[in-house]
Amino acid sequence: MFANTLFLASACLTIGGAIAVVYSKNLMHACIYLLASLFGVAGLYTCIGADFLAATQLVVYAGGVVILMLFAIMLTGGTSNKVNRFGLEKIPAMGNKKTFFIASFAAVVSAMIIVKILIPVLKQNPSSALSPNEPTVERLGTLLATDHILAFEISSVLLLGALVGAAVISRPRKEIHD
Amino acid sequence: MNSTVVSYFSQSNEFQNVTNWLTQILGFNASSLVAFIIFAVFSLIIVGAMATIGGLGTYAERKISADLQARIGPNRVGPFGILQFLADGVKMILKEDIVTTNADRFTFNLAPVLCLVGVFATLAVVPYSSGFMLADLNVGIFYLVGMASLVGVGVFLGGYASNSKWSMLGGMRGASQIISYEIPATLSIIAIVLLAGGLSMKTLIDGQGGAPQDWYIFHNPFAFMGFFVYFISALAETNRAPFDLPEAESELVSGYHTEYTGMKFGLFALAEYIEVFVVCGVAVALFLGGYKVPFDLGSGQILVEKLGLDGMLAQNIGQFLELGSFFTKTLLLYYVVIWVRWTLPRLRVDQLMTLCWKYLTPIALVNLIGCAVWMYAFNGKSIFALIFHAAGSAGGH
Amino acid sequence: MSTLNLDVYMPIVILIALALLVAGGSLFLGSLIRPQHPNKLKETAYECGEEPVGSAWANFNVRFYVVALIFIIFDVESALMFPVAAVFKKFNEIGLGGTLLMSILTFVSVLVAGIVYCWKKGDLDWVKSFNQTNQPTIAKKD
Amino acid sequence: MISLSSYLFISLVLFLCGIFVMVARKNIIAILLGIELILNASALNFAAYTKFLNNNLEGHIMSLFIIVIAAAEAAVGLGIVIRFFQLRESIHIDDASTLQN
Repeated sequence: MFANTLFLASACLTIGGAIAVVYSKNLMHACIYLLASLFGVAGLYTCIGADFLAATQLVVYAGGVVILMLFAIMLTGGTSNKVNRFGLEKIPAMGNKKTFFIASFAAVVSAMIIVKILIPVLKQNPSSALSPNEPTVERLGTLLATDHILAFEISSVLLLGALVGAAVISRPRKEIHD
Repeated sequence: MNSTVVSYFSQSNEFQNVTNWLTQILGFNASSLVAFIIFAVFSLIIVGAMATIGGLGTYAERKISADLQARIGPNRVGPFGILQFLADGVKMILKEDIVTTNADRFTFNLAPVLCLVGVFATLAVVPYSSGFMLADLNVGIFYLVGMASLVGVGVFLGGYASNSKWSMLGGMRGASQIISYEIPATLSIIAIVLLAGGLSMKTLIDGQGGAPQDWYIFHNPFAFMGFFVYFISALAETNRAPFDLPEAESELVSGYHTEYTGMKFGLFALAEYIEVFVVCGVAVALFLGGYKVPFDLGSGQILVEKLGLDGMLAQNIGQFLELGSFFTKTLLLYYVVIWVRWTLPRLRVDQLMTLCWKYLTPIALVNLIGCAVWMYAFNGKSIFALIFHAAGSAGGH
Repeated sequence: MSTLNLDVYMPIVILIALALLVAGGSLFLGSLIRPQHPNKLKETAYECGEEPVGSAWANFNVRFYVVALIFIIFDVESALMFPVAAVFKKFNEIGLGGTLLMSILTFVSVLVAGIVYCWKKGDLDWVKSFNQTNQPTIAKKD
Repeated sequence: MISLSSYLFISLVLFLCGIFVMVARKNIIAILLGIELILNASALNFAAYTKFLNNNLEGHIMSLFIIVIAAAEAAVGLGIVIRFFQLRESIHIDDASTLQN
């Protein structure tokens, strides 16, 4: 009963947020809708007992990625429609009819491909034997510390690379070689 | 479903009777419905209590600051001016709601709500007493960190949406300050998670004892430093002085809520004061033994033995005493927060960032490694246990 | 049959709903009784009594982004550290604490290398980017 | 109601929205938003499969690393966007055409 309510609410939030991202003409609003969608995904994770993943979703996305996006939007001139100096004003930044047509075509094609792939999976109709609540944190920690220790360590190298690379790229420079 | 308020009530016979009765009437298993009702009632109680605490926080702030500056402070409304917060609330509701012409209306209205949602959602995992906890999640403290980061988004959006220079500067500063200080706070929390071996609030508190030498703050020198790192970061995360740069009135007018009037401003203020309570509560739960007292109150055994009370009644009284213990510790920290605000001058923005990234974060990392090494080297014993052990063996020798 | 019990998450949903209710309710209540006399001057942004010039949505300094960048890396790091930290005690009790300690040390030291790099390059200095000569130490003069 | 097919449907919708945003928008940050949606869809799929097909937590590990990689990708991607904006004063994707021809 409550599980279904939670699932429905999260699903509506997720799908509604995603569709709002598609239809929003304002970049800042799109970012807020993305936050709603990510929240919904966190709710969906809780519905299948992946509580640690849900919390990670909250911490990394709601706290991290969305803030980063908002900062980047502010750093690149907010939502003001600046005339860019290469005169490329033929296509507005948030798309026009032509790009939307191409995009819906791409979406339809990929939807067909994915549904084609998914049909055999859905035909099996796997028995959804939901297991009782179990703490996933300890099992995840054990897996990370034993079987997936290499991935755990290498992810730190990945993060180091991302940190150094992005810092080098975006570091403020005195003179801009243009 | 362990150690939440519902499981606490499910020990009593009345709960079973009511559940069975409802099940018979409604024709389906009503335990979920009963749980929902109990949760709803207690959430209402907690939100009411928190709103009162937030309101009294503003009163206490003014009264304590008046004390520290040898003034009288609010003294007109009610005895000692204690109803001042009600007057403030009424005033806020009655104020005109102004949205500036250039503002982004949708975001402008959303920002305070986002702050409030982020703070209210954290209230679910704050451990008030051993039986009186709304949700004992397996990921409790991690969930709290995630939800609290919504406040940063709210602050940023509030600053952005106003489309005023002061707001924008305050919002940018506020967001970057909140996210920066989240790092030392989270690292200090990880150090305690290492010691306790679990993420749920129940585990974190059960690892500690009632007496001060069993608290995690005195577990080892690193945890002792970790407490101060956490506390300073928490001050900065809640935009409290000396870290109240986002709303520094002498340079930024009022920061990210310059353009907010009336109740929307009130929602920001309410969220801020409740968040101070939440971070103080987390500090108490992680470092200062939570609701625990040196003897076991939660089960009420000691009351049964000493006073000859009935079992369930003794347990209830024990729970309330634990609640009192938690609130006493938390409100003491709350007092320290206000005290700090009126004692220390405000930092400059570069000092703020230097303090976070060059002092607190390295110290927090050292604490984390130090706690891990301590756990490994001394097999999880606290420093007092080691001293007592050494003293005991020396005496026995 | 044991099913997934999601009742633990009830209070969170209730509290979020309550937050929305408190916000919406107080704003709605206020809208019934509060005055509503908008005028053009009242609805301009506050700029110390001057006419507001331009929009506030201008470009900000990039150092805000660098701070957010370091933050997100450490945020992700903490997200990975939490489960490992949670099992450290258990591993220590069965005698595997040393190996786990080594892996935690490796993980953290790689990230420490990152923050040391940013420190050396001056990304952590707030003032440096516009005042290259006057290296700010934490204001001893003041 | 909580079944594998409903989860697959939700993640399909997320994925399609992501594809749509990626193709339709000409703003680089909006394209990054679309990429976040796509990564979320895949992470959700992994978690759903691990719940309904086999109950070991390998899928959760995959989802966790997808989230990690998404964060790193957003950091580097937005860094590039900001640098590009400093050079070109534009975040229009068609301006990033130096390597064409």
